[in-house]
Amino acid sequence: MSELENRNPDPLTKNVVFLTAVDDIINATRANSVWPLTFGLACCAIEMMATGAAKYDIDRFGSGPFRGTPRQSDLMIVAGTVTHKMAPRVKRLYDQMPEPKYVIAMGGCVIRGGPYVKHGYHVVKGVDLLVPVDVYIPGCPPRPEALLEGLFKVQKLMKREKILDRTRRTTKPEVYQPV
Amino acid sequence: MTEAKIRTEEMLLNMGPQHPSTHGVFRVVVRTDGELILESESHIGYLHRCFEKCAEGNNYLQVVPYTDRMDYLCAMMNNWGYAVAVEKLAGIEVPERAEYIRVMVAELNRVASHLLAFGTYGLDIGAITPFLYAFRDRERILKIFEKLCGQRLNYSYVRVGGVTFDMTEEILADIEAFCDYFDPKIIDEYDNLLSYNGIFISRTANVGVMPADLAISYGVTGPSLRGSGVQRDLRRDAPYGIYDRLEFDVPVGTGEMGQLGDCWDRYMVRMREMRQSIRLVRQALAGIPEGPFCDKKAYRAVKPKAGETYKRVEGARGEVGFYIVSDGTNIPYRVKARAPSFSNISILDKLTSLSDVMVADLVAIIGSLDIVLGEVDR
Amino acid sequence: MARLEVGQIIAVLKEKLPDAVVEEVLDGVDPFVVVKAEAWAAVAGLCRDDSRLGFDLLSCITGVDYPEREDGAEIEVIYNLDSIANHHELTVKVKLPRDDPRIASVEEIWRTADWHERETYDLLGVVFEGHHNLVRILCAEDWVGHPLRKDYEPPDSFHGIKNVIY
Amino acid sequence: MNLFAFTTIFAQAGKGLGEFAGDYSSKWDAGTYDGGLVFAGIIKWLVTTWGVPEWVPLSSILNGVLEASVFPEIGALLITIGLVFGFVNIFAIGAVWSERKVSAHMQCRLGPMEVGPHGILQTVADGLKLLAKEDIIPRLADKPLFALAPAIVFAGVLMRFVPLPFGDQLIASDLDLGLFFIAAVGAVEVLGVIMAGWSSNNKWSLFGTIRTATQMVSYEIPIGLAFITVIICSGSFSLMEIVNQQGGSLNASDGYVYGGWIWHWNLFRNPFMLVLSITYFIASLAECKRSPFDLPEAESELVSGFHTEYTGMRFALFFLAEYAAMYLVAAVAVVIFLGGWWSGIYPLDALGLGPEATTLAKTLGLLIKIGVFLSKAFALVFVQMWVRWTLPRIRLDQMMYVCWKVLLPISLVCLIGSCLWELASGGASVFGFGIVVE
Repeated sequence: MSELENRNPDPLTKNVVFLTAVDDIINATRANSVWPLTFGLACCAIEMMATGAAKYDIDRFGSGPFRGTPRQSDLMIVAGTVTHKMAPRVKRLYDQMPEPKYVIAMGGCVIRGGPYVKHGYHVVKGVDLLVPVDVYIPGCPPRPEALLEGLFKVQKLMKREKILDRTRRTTKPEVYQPV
Repeated sequence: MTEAKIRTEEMLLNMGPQHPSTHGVFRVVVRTDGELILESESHIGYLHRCFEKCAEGNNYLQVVPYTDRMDYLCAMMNNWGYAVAVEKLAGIEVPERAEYIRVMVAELNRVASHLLAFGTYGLDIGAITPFLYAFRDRERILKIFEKLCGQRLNYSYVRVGGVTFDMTEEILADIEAFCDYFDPKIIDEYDNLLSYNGIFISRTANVGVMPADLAISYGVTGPSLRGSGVQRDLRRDAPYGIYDRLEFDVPVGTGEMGQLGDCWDRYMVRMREMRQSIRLVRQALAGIPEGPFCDKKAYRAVKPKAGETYKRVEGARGEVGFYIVSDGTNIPYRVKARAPSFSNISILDKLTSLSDVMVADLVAIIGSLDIVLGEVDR
Repeated sequence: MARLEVGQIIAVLKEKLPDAVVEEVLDGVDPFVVVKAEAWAAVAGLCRDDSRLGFDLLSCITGVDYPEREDGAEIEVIYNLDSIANHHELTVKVKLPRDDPRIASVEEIWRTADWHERETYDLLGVVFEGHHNLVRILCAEDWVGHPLRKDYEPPDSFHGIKNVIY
Repeated sequence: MNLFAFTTIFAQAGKGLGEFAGDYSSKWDAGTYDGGLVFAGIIKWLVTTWGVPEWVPLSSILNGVLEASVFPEIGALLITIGLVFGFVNIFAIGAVWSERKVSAHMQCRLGPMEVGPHGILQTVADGLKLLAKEDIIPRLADKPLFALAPAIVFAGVLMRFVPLPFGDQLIASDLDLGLFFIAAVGAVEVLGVIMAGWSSNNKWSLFGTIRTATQMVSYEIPIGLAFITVIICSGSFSLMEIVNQQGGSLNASDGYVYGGWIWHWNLFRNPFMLVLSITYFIASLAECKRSPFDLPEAESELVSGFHTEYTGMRFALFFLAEYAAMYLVAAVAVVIFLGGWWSGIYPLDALGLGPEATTLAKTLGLLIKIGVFLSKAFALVFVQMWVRWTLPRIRLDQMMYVCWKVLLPISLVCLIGSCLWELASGGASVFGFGIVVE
């Protein structure tokens, strides 16, 4: 028992000590089976494809099954420039994904508009204006290794989570007001 | 129940912008009767990144990276098209060595681009493995490019007045090794894997037949036009660089598996072009001279006189054209890009109305036109 | 049919449509010819159908905004024609008043003009009369303004999404 | 030219991956399956623990064990259901993992490497993750149907395992109408798929559903004709009986079947059977929606087909059902054409048979037969995977063409030909060693 107490010294949450084990198991399975959404927008999508292909093989880490439908995916890799015309679709796809869901912003365009930040009147300056982003991967486009590292960062995030905190992530900014 | 009592309805199906086989953020709204497509309407612009506005805000050398991001699969050709136009405007002479290097990198990039077209076309048709094989070999080309300029996709390597870095002996050896590896062993493997596969032929032959005059009227260029049997290649018809000194064939569609100008023909032109590209690379390798790799003055800054020009080069998808208007400053007054995919994909709505097209055929037709959305929307 | 020089092409144009050609520039970087806006449809038809010209490919349509010309603000629409059969090309310019740029659509002559004209309308606000579906093609449907006009100011936000960051 | 494609891909699967492997040097062979071994282990545990290597049906063994309990029938039933259910799940988990590894090795990749050695627990992780995902039912969906559909699909597949043997005498229930039952219950799965697609209120799902319904209903006909031919030749619907007949002739002196050689299998019974086995295999690919007949869930056309709107565990059930169906059609092919648990090598088959056999020999023989049966079925499953990662997908009209204009006439000819052959030869096989049907 002393060992368990050491793991959870907080007297308020001592009773949920059992849940930490459940958390560990669920987080481990979740982190090792992150199914991304097939959601390529531009140049970065080609590097995303390269990450899934022969040399880099994202399938090694359990993220091989790129799902075509948001309903079955856990991770949205926003790969490529988001434009104002595309913005409502990005948000809708995010809304369609089941919890728990994660977002990787891949590439400069998705982070802050990239090379289009100054003159790109039609480019959304950062996808985090639309959906909450967990991991940002800079680069134009980021190398496949960088995307893999981003995936590891997402896995790390997942492993830190607790079941009881789940509701925290469901908050979404309601930015887009369709006409 | 008599047949008259059965009520049937047409269905409006929205395909894209997020769909596995629209090759990006292309959207087609199709009116279907069951699986049969009655009408389709294409919508583009989901990746409109304001290239032309950005070009008006940067100086001539700074525009080059934006041209990369138009057609990110054959960035070298886009760089080249822009460079050729600016060179003509500013009257810059390109060193001989740079011309040879440009041919090499552009043709290698064409192979890389066609490989991706081959792989994703396999995916569209439902064969997943060719995609992985194509990427295996594409990675080899990207490795060479990475050694050359440090980027895997958006190279900005071909610049106004020449190229950005000189080519070392080591890279030349790498290119030669790749040519030996790739042709003919690997291309034959692809043909075995997909080109002559019975199911593949039955899916693509006689589908999306594009008559030559219609294709020209819609402004279709590149492999898609040659698939309809038109002998048109800017490298031969309006040579730029050193293409007039090199020997190569222009493969055109033959209609050997079905009607002339079907999806299989368009696909096969790309497969045959890869062999020609390797042939061109070998010739350039054999003839590359010593010397400077870029015009000294243009390497630092470019300031053409007032004037305007339109130049085109043969990209992997068709004719990449740049209309550049200069007002005498170091910032272009107007840069208009003629993107091949933009014209190529505009024929889609016509193709779906020409014959009975099913939903699966629509995917095959889009794949055979080989579009890059970055270029369609710019 | 054979390849013609630009001078010969213009001669053919002048022979068939004497009033159409306003100006010809043969000594620039690229030679080009300027035709009257009203005559453009006829010129286009001639360019495609005359067997000596045979311009079967409309390669590009470019719009350029000149708000500060001496003789009034203008928008130039530039057509790059190409003949696959004859291997020659021609640049045709049409100058339009900037406050009301209107020109005949050539989508019936070259089908590719359909999308190119929509793009020019979208980005520069040139109205192509007779186009069957002249709506925005690249920008969002409810976008305001024509971005490639020199005096265009991008919106501060679009549907609540901030557009200016720097 | 298709053949070239198959050989190219197979060669790749066998190739060393040193070039791409990096730290992962893979010595693992692309063709083994561990899902089945677990089941064999359970059987072994049963046999050794209870010490009843009697040559009796599994249900009887369990009945004997449970005789003293209060509700013996229900107990036996539950245990049998549990075993079949467990096998299906473990097979599906193993098969999904194998599929990913097989495909990876065919595609110059490695596949899952991180979860357990060589990623062997990858599917377990996937399954647990799907369990913990949010369960979304679209607002405009038909909720009861939407919720019920995956269960019906899964049940439709699971029910077909009832008359299916896993080895000599290892069968949940040896139904008199076994093959008929398998063919008939297959329709339940179609019902579930239609429910899923219709209730999702999604156009892609609807497309997938219509395709599925057309495909599965059509391809039941060539499958049914293959069944009928086998039934006519064997004179029995029972899968046990069909397999027993492929084990060579009865020993005249003691009335036992001692096993036979490879030509006693139905596959070689007459030339028509050989053709029929191929049509059955093609039709079975369509029946379990595998490539090149994967139109219902054609990813590049229909996003995900009929399960586009399904999330979490409901989606996992569809997935499980698909892999269970893969094993099912393979096992049925083994039963009706490939000699069931008979290895085709007489001495091996005869081990543990006959009245004089020792307990050890009987146990060994039983285990060998289970092994033989499962390896045959797994080999067929491997071929299904191999086909999937080689061939493109065919179109809807071509799919119908293949069924109605190619497979159906061929099957009919084979049915009539087989009947005539049986009449003319008096039940003898092409090699003259057949059994006489009484």
